[in-house]
Amino acid sequence: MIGARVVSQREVSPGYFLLKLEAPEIAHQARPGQFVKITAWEGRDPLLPRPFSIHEVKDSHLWILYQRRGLGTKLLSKIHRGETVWLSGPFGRPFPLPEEGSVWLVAGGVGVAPFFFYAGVLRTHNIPFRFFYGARSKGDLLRLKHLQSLGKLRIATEDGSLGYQGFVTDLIKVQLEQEDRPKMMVACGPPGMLSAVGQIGEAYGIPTYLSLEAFMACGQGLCLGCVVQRRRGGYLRVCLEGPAVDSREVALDKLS
Amino acid sequence: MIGARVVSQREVSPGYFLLKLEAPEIAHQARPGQFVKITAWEGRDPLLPRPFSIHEVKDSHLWILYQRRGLGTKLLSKIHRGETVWLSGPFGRPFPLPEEGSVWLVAGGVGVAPFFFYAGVLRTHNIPFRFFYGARSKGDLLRLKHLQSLGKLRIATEDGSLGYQGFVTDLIKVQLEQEDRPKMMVACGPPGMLSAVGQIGEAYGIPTYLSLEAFMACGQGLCLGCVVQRRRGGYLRVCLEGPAVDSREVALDKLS
Amino acid sequence: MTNSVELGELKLPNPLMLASGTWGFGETLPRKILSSVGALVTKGLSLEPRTGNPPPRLSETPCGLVNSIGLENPGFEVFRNRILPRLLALGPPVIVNIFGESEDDFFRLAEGLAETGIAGLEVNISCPNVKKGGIAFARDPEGVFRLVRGLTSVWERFFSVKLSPVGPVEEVALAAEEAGARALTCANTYPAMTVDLSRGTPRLHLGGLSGPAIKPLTLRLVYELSRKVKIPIIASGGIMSARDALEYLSVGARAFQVGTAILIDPEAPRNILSELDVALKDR
Amino acid sequence: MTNSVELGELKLPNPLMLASGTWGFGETLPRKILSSVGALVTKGLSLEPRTGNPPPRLSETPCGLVNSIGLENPGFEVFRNRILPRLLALGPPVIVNIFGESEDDFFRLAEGLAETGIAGLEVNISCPNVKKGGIAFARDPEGVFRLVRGLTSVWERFFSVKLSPVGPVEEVALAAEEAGARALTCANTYPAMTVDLSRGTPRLHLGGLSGPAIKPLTLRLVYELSRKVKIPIIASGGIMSARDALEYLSVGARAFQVGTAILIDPEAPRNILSELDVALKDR
Ligand SMILES: Cc1cc2nc3c(=O)[nH]c(=O)nc-3n(C[C@H](O)[C@H](O)[C@H](O)COP(=O)(O)OP(=O)(O)OC[C@H]3O[C@@H](n4cnc5c(N)ncnc54)[C@H](O)[C@@H]3O)c2cc1C
Ligand SMILES: Cc1cc2nc3c(=O)[nH]c(=O)nc-3n(C[C@H](O)[C@H](O)[C@H](O)COP(=O)(O)OP(=O)(O)OC[C@H]3O[C@@H](n4cnc5c(N)ncnc54)[C@H](O)[C@@H]3O)c2cc1C
Ligand SMILES: Cc1cc2nc3c(=O)[nH]c(=O)nc-3n(C[C@H](O)[C@H](O)[C@H](O)COP(=O)(O)O)c2cc1C
Ligand SMILES: Cc1cc2nc3c(=O)[nH]c(=O)nc-3n(C[C@H](O)[C@H](O)[C@H](O)COP(=O)(O)O)c2cc1C
Ligand code: FES
Ligand code: FES
Repeated sequence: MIGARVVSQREVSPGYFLLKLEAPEIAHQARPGQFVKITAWEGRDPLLPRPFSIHEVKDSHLWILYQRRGLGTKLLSKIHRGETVWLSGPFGRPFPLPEEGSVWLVAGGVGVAPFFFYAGVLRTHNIPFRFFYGARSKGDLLRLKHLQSLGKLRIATEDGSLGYQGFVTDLIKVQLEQEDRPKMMVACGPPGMLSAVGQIGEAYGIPTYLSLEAFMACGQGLCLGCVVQRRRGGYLRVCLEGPAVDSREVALDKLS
Repeated sequence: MIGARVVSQREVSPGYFLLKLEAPEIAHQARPGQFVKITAWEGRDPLLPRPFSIHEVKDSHLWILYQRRGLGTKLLSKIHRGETVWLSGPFGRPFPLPEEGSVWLVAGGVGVAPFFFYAGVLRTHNIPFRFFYGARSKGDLLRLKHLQSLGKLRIATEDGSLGYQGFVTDLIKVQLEQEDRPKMMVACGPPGMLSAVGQIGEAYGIPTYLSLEAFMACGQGLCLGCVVQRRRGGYLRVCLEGPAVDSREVALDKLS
Repeated sequence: MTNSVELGELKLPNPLMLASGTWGFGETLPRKILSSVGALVTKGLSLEPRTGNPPPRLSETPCGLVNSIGLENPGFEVFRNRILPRLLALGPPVIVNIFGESEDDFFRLAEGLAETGIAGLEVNISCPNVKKGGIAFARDPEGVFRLVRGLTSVWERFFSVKLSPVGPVEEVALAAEEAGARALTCANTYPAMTVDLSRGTPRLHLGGLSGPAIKPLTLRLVYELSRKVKIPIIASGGIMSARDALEYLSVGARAFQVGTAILIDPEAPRNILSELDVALKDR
Repeated sequence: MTNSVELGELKLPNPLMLASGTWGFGETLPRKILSSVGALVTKGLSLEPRTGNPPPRLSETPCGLVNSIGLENPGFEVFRNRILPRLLALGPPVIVNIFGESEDDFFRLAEGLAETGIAGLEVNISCPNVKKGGIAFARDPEGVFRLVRGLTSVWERFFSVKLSPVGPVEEVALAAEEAGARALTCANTYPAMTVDLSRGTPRLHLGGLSGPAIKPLTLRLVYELSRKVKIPIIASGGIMSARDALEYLSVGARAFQVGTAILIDPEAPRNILSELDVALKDR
């Protein structure tokens, strides 16, 4: 673990925070899709560092976009600029970069976090991409302005308060019928959404990567604790073989 | 426990902090010599609230003067103004107020904390008092300016950097030979000092109250955990029969 | 209000009890804290007064508290004459936690308490049996059987056997049930120690561990035992919140006790009860 | 440097071992972390590969971690041929943690490992013995005696018996010593559970508790056992800092293992070693 100075932190939407950290070693190594572990408290309760996707990277800084859920994220949200948090990583496999053709990024809720970094790198590599982002309601869409500046964005809200009314997975089904199909999809969001995107990808024969979540201890392949069921039997470690895995690798019905 | 807003906190000497809290209910009830319990962290490590003497009280505010020692006080020292800590109390018996004659207050190190409040109340009651304050070195004397304004003060430092060179207990022995003896002594400081003051009080036939420290859980007589040995056998609870107890009640050689 | 609960013949207004040894005899607690709970389980009572252990009696561990109070208590006479009347006047059923150094001690305590209006007994078997060379009753399932069977002939109403979480727990639980215990309190503190290295020579403190640290252990124990016994289980171990209590209830406990949480904040039982109300309504 | 340590015939450069199951097989750790420690204790090895338990395999408790990995491992063949050579090349003595479902499994593993250059075995007896209807070896002192006695005839060098902290621990420890164990590892995780109430139906997770929460319990166990046995004790339970290690050493442990702390931060063993150096120099 290394100490990382908090450069800034602000609540971007009620209960959602954007944290900027100074961590040159990690920022320089990081690639989109990877994650870090953060400890923002003294004492041993909570015991484990919390895993977060790397939201963005610039020079020696990295950003985390997170939702306050339980004790760990509550404590993290109370950290002030100038204070230090403990950081380790980057961990996990980066998102794939297709050799040719376009990528669709499919985000649900705070699952949008890793895609800002990814979109930037895709752009640098001149890889065309489209962005699909779903949430319950307009107010739950995070950093929307910034997102719109990143590239072509389609929104879905369950209540129809912005964009397509319905699930983001319904939206991509509609789009797949109307547009050039992508060479690859990468999805991040709640388990139900991920398994739906996986099924769609398979139905349309599009290689699809799902960025999974699992309760993690080490985050680096030591404990075998973060497994999900492999389709062909056995387990894969989300922290090491993931977080993004080929949808055909995982037992979609066992995601939770 | 009640939530108390942190009005201010500053490091008065390296490692020593002065904390001002807004806590009307407790402030109005508090009397000198009593203590409060403070929790300044989420999570259950540390598990127990920490006990601190009430340093001063004014209107709906109370002050705590404390030393950073372990995890609990470290966490407390990181609290910012405007944040909330959890408070309960006041607990313990107040320091005695003599019906007639003068009191000597004998403080060692951060044991000076409860005497600011006490001195103020003694003054209000027109009870004459003298203040003896010992520490390792000049730099370890806390809030000296303020203290000097409270009343007659004699300093002892082990290294002679200010006032009498030696222990504060040696200083009071010298003074007892030179001056009108007090009707009562009240001492607060490390166990070694307390037992020495107790012995002096008994040798000179002066009723002496020692403000004891013990590891506490409930702070209010529920667990029987904070006991010290009674001289005539059995135990007394520091939180309930103390913290200040008549030196003749306790087994001075068993203090630690 | 949270539903009332039946533990065999004993009906409690709600499932929350104050655990033995963690609320004194209520002398220093506001009446409102004491009167809203399901039952009051007294500090351990012995026939003769006990002065308890020398200090240190407490130390802290990660999320835990180690205590070695040594079962300090004023003894039966003082308790019955001076303390019990006040406790009974508070309202909630009073359950007296008893312990002894021999079976006979327990029987005599039970006899002495028979006509006092208490709601029941909690029988602490974590204490050493001097007749068995100081081995705790809880290490000896046959001894527990004899003790409990003996008790049933002098005490015909509700009583719970308070298990130690170590030793042959399952055998002891089954023995207690077979011998006639009406309930099991699961469980007492865990043998533990701390070492203070900050002084010249290490200072050892041996005692029993309580608090959040032990919750996953006692939860497992309640879960396992509730599949083995038919009598109700009263859970005790690290309950700090309504959620903790619900976890115990969801794995088979019928009622539960709050201990260490009271030491941290005597309002805890009332807060737990009101959160429990909300949570149970949500279901 | 922190002094070397002798565990019978086994000499270690320092008293810190990496605990079984908490550092994989070192694939994802920097070499410098692995090469400075006193010994490497491998993840539990069985004759046949094991896929382990379905998720969830982890949950968190106050100051603790519950795991139910289910002893996932690649089995003896893969281990000996593909993993062990790399581990042996790292430098520190390699101790292979073995488990089986029958005495015979253990014997065959020991035989298979005899000519491999490992420094010793750690014998995990917390696993179920299928021949005894699935009761853990650690619940059966006579079974442990037979197992250990049998081992001594196929394995003549250093081996430690890794105790379970529950069951008849003292009897098991004495049986292991009498049967010829060279050391005891004290102890494995504690049977525990968590309940997740945030979903519709409560989700139960049963597993073993490790981490700071258990330190006061295992410390007490090491303290008690070190007064009962003559063979060295290797402490394992909640060691996060040099101070924790010193506490164990001060109550009788000869060496110690770091487990959960590695999961939180793989630098932990190196930090502990350097702090230990400072602390031991201060004495
Ligand atoms: C690879 C990965 C990347 C993630 N990226 C982000 C992100 O960019 N933004 C974001 O808001 N969240 C992210 N999460 C989820 C985040 O880790 C959890 O929200 C956080 O750990 C909750 O901690 P807590 O103490 O606040 O809540 P808890 O009270 O501990 O738990 C609340 C919920 O979070 C889950 N959780 C708790 N600890 C972990 C853990 N160690 N690993 C996984 N899940 C856990 C629990 O199962 C529970 O459902 C990511 C998780 C993983 C595995
Ligand atoms: C009645 C009373 C009044 C006090 N007033 C003051 C005060 O005005 N200013 C001040 O600086 N300190 C005061 N103390 C001491 C203060 O409580 C401890 O310094 C504090 O609890 C240390 O907590 P920690 O977590 O920082 O340290 P830890 O790492 O927990 O321990 C450091 C040292 O503090 C002692 N300690 C820890 N917890 C407690 C506890 N619950 N009760 C007693 N001692 C404990 C430990 O034995 C150890 O020696 C008082 C103590 C008591 C009992
Ligand atoms: C300070 C203290 C004193 C205790 N005294 C007794 C006692 O006299 N008799 C008894 O059976 N249990 C006693 N216990 C155990 C508690 O009643 C309870 O079973 C245990 O602490 C676990 O619950 P908790 O984690 O909620 O505290 C005591 C516990 C503490 C912390
Ligand atoms: C994820 C995990 C996996 C473990 N796997 C094994 C194992 O395979 N064999 C074994 O004997 N102990 C195993 N243990 C127990 C540890 O080796 C160690 O004895 C225990 O966790 C207590 O130490 P700690 O609190 O330092 O972790 C495992 C522990 C954890 C947390
Ligand atoms: S979290 Fe430990 S292996 Fe993935
Ligand atoms: S701290 Fe509980 S009785 Fe004094």
